[in-house]
Amino acid sequence: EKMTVRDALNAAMDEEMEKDDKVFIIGEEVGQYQGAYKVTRGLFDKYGPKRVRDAPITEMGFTGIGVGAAFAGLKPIVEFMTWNFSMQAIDQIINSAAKSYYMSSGQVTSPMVFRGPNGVSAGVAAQHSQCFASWYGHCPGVITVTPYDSEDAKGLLKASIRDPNPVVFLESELVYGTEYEMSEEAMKDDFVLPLGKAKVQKEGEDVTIVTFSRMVDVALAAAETLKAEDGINVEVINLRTIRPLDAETVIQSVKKTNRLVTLEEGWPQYGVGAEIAAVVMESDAFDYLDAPIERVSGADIPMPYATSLEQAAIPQPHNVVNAVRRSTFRK
Amino acid sequence: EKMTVRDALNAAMDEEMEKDDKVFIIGEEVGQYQGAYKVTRGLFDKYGPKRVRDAPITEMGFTGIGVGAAFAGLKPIVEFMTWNFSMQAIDQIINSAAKSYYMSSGQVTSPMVFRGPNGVSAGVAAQHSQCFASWYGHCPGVITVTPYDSEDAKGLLKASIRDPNPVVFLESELVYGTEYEMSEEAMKDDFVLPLGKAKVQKEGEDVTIVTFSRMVDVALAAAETLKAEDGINVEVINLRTIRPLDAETVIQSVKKTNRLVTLEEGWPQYGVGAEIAAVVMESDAFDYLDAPIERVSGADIPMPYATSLEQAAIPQPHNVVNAVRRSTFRK
Amino acid sequence: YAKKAQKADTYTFQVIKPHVTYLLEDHPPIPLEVEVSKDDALFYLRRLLTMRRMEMEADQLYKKKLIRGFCHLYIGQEAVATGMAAALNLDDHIITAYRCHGWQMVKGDSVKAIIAELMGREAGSSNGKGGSMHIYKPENNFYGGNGIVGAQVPLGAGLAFQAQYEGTGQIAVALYGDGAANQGQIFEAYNMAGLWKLPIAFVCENNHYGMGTSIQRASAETQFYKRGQYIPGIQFDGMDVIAVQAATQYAADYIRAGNGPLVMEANTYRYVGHSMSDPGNSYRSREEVDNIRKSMDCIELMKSRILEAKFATEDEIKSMEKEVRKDVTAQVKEALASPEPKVSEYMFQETVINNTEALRGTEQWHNGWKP
Amino acid sequence: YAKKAQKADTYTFQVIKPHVTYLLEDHPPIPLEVEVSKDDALFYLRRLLTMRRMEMEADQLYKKKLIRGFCHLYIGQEAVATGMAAALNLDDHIITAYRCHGWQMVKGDSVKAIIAELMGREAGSSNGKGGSMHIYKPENNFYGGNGIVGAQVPLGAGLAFQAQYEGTGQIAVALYGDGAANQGQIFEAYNMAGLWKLPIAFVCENNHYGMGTSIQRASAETQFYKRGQYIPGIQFDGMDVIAVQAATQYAADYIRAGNGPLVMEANTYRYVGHSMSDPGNSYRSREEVDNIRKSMDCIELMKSRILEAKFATEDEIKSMEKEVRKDVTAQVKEALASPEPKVSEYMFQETVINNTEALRGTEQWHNGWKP
Ligand SMILES: Cc1ncc(C[n+]2csc(CCOP(=O)(O)OP(=O)(O)O)c2C)c(N)n1
Ligand SMILES: Cc1ncc(C[n+]2csc(CCOP(=O)(O)OP(=O)(O)O)c2C)c(N)n1
Ligand SMILES: [Mg+2]
Ligand SMILES: [Mg+2]
Repeated sequence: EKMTVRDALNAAMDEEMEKDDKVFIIGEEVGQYQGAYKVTRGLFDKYGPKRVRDAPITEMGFTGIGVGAAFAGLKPIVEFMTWNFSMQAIDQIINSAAKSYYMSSGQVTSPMVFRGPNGVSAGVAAQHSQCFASWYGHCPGVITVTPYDSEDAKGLLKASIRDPNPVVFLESELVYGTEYEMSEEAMKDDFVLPLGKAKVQKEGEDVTIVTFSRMVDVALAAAETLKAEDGINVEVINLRTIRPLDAETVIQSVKKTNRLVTLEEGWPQYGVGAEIAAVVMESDAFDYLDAPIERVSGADIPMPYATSLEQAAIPQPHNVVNAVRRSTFRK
Repeated sequence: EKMTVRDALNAAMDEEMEKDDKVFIIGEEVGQYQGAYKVTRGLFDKYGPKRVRDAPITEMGFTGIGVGAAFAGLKPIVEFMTWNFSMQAIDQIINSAAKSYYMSSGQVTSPMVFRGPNGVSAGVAAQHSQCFASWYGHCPGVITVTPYDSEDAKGLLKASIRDPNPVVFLESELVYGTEYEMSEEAMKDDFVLPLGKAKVQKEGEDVTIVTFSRMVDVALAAAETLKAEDGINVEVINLRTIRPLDAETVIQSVKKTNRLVTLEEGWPQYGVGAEIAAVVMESDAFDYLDAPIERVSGADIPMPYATSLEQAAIPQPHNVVNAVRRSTFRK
Repeated sequence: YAKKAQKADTYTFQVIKPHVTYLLEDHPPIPLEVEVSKDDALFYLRRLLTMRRMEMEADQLYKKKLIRGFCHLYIGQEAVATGMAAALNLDDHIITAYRCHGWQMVKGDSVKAIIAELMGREAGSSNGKGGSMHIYKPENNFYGGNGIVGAQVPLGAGLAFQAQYEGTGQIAVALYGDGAANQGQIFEAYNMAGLWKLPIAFVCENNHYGMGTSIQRASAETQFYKRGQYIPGIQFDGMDVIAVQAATQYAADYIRAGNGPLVMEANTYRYVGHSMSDPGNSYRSREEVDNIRKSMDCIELMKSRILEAKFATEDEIKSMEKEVRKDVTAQVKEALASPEPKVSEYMFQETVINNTEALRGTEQWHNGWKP
Repeated sequence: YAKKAQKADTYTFQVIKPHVTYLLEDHPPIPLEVEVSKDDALFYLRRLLTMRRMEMEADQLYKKKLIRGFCHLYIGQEAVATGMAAALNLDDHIITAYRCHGWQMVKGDSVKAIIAELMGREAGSSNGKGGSMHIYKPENNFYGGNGIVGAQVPLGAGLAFQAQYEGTGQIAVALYGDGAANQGQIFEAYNMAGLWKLPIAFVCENNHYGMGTSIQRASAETQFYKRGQYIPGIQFDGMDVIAVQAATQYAADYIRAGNGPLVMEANTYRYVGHSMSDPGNSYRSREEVDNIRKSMDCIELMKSRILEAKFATEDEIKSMEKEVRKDVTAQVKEALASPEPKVSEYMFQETVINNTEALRGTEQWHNGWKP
């Protein structure tokens, strides 16, 4: 069966709200308007304004309200219209939600999810295209999740809502409308995926591509080309969770393929690919590497608006193909 | 001659304010109170409230005012009492200051400095100990500077104030009171250091330690032990600037020493050490490496208060010694 | 709408919906009679027509997929930018949010450059790098075009800070929406502006909705001109260029005289959706939109005023409309002729000034540098 | 100070400095006469004495370098926590900033645990992991102890949100300083609390300085009880337990009745520096501090009230003081006996719940894992 990512996210929230009265949604336009990107569609009609709360455009304030409600035992889902706006609220996410459990030595908890579209969208320019994966992944105390397809979206979001920790859940608007296969398992209302475990999205033996979120699509497209044109069999790892990072899966794969390409849509410096490279380099996989790693990432510039520049600033399958070929010395 | 880092920073601001009427300081307690950490001491008395402006405790607001004033041609120095509080203002730093030059295709500029103590202090716990080097270093559009000693403090701050770009200037409170040698050159009022160039703080041939800010002290202490006890001659690189990153200096050094240890006081995941590792691994220095890299960093936890835990959470010289020994196979 | 004829080439118009003030009891009232020259009146109409026409073209270009992403049209609100600009000096600082096309125009940019920017073309105000939300005219002190709700307001206070610091006599105008009006940083800016008597008008363009949320559902206090609390305020009819101009003239004089900040509220309305993807009819009724369009439209009002003052005949107005249409069409055509910015020329430019850094592209460094 | 004697074990005290209200014209006035039982009155005094004594000990321990970093003492302001707690239910939500030791006490924690936390000992309220600014008593709904100025206020609104959501009948109290009162997020919280009628008292502890900055230099409007603008407010004497209790009782009843939020301002003063490193005398005169100490001290006032009501003799008060001192000293001693938290036991605990992740220490993974 096929399902869009949007519907998968919607189903995850619906099922968890059905099951647990303590779960509520707060954010801008999540209710009467049915969500700026319609991810919460129908939930306001079903659960009413008490549980699907339209907030004024005050990110710092409503995020703080979410965290406070979580302190007191509710399980908020705080929607950012996009994660770009979380910069106004990031102090509440990091200083209030992420750190309180540790500072209180386990007494104060924030069982909640912060979610919304992250990173690249189409033609929305620099202030609306930032990827926050490495920022949030840098900070202990929050779990940072990056779903790729509909199964990921549903299984990881349900797991995140049930998780007793604050979870940063970074979606991609560009795949909200994309239909992906859902297993029978995934259609059930008890389907959850484990947080902190990467998925080998495609097995292969020649080179490992480590990526996450929408870039998994790009990796898979590149893999097809490489198979067809070069006979290279790529292994694609979908990280699913940025923190905790499933280094073990990455390392096992690199030991098998001896080559590593990282792929992300965010900025390169101090990005996710850097950590992947470092973790591999520290590990015993170091001795297995037959080529320097290659990082494919968003260009190191604020996102331009014009299509020509935007396309050049976002990793495309051919960039991955080039990187893999370099890594396998075919180019 | 010796000078404390505090006095060096103070002199840098004083000299630049003297020279250029457009330079002013805004922040909490920078004026009448002479600075929470006395870095602006005397400047209020000399330049008055117009140019040394005490702001209410409204980081987002006064940072925005600083950026707006810079748009209009002034050269603000925005002091954060500590960088931890910059989280309330980070949207203004990234979305307003860092991105406007690019979005406007070069029309709107923000010639300004954001500065204050960053990272670890003594016994101030999790909300007051965060290191922001990799967060700011991740973002194009801001230059991110991390001075170590008094010469760095003066030369890099003066360069930052003169620079036409927004500069994030990350100081360390723990060395404000430390006296470091100042060259005759550095005592002059035209002394500036180039942004974007790392400094080989100590030459050596056995292993490269890449670090920045106060951790240079820790690296140098470790180097002494290693020399004395193991005869290992360490090269210490003081990055000085986190973005742009002077990869070339690092790579040259690694090609010479064939071994790399990174050292930072911030969190490890998606940190500065990760980028260093990745950049080396991508470069031709990859073939020169004789051992896996070692990362020494702050522990991956919110900073605890108790001395016992705090000490264990901050890199100490013995951690560096251990890492170097592992890297050189002596342990 | 008009009162009495005077010299052939000026006319004294009457403001229809009186301004409302707050904490201004000790100051003279805002005049309800405004003398306007024929040239000015015709200029206002031409500008309103041009602005609307430009936005209608943008609407069409969006539907043809020549404009992408967000695109926030100013249709319905044109009197605010037109009237305020008429009372401000060209070098006064202005900053607004993403609903900025009209403001860019009153600060001197051409339809061609604005439309080209919306289409991501080289001839655009930002060479296509900023798009609809990020256009600027810094030589006339217009600082955008800002995409983050609320952020432009402290920035505006910073512009005022510069004017005060350098004693230039300029004032600053920071515009924001009714939805933005709840943002905490606006209150931070109010406070510092009040403390330091910054020369700034905080102007809320109250079009009654922030995306799909009505003011009643977003704001515990919907009288936005009072939200400065300790800062005096003025509410005015944002659908009437003459009222806008009068209120702004008063405000500019007040602020320039060193009295400190003002909070202003323009009562206005957007006819179209929030951005192009919003049909704009799920949270308000067709009738509501139609009623306002019919009874309060700024262009119709300005036309009838011009007729009343006998500054022009119906035919002359018609031919002005034709001219405007022709001019806008021509400029759009020129914009369409502009190419997309070349990657080699624009991509890695202007990240920082005097950049010597090798920047990474998606897979390699942009200038061939390799570590 | 007292008015008329009643039953032997209760007495009706008179509030000296009348409460000031804002937008409460339609509500009954706040009583100026407060009947208090002997037990309660003596309990208040004991609490004030204990709080002050504890803070004096902290001061000494800091000077002995047994407490590090920041340490914000509550000396001078004890009546606020004592009086408010007296009028609230133990399960009402409370949250404050870093000046939190007194609040932790009224929420049921011991001097031993608080002092141990300040010293970073295992017996501390947070096992030494939080320190002076991060102490909590969630079983009685006290959520700290927060180090970021202003952040606790939306958090408090979130606590109120939970009470309303689950219909528990609790109210929330969010405390902040006069310096914090300008933070934008407070106005965001006001707005949502007003819109949604959240059961919350926003309480500004106005001690007239935020670090070295007087309220006049930081706030364009220094009447903090009016800063909610559209939210009713109450200003009360924060140096008088009885006044605090009366105002709080009134507020709690008002809020519990479903009227929505209130903004409250406690007029108070800190005798000591902002934190231990601040001598506290560069931005205010010795006389100012001495005058307030002499004429308005909350402990002296409570003592004289107890004498007036004949609830105790001077000797009895003296012996109470001795008892308190002895008790506090004993608890400090116990705290001193507690070890620092062991790295092996505490260091990597409680980063996240059910952590299965291998966390990195400074040079290796904490649990021996190696990739
Ligand atoms: C901080 C932030 N939050 C949310 C958004 C998304 N957003 C863009 S415009 C808008 C509505 C703003 O309404 P209003 O201030 O009334 O201005 P109008 O669009 O009516 O001109 C929202 C929620 C944003 N850009 N920035
Ligand atoms: C966001 C933020 N900015 C600055 C600080 C540093 N700081 C700590 S307390 C304080 C003064 C606060 O004064 P006030 O709110 O009046 O509370 P009081 O200390 O008087 O109780 C400042 C500036 C901080 N902790 N958080
Ligand atoms: Mg609006
Ligand atoms: Mg105070």
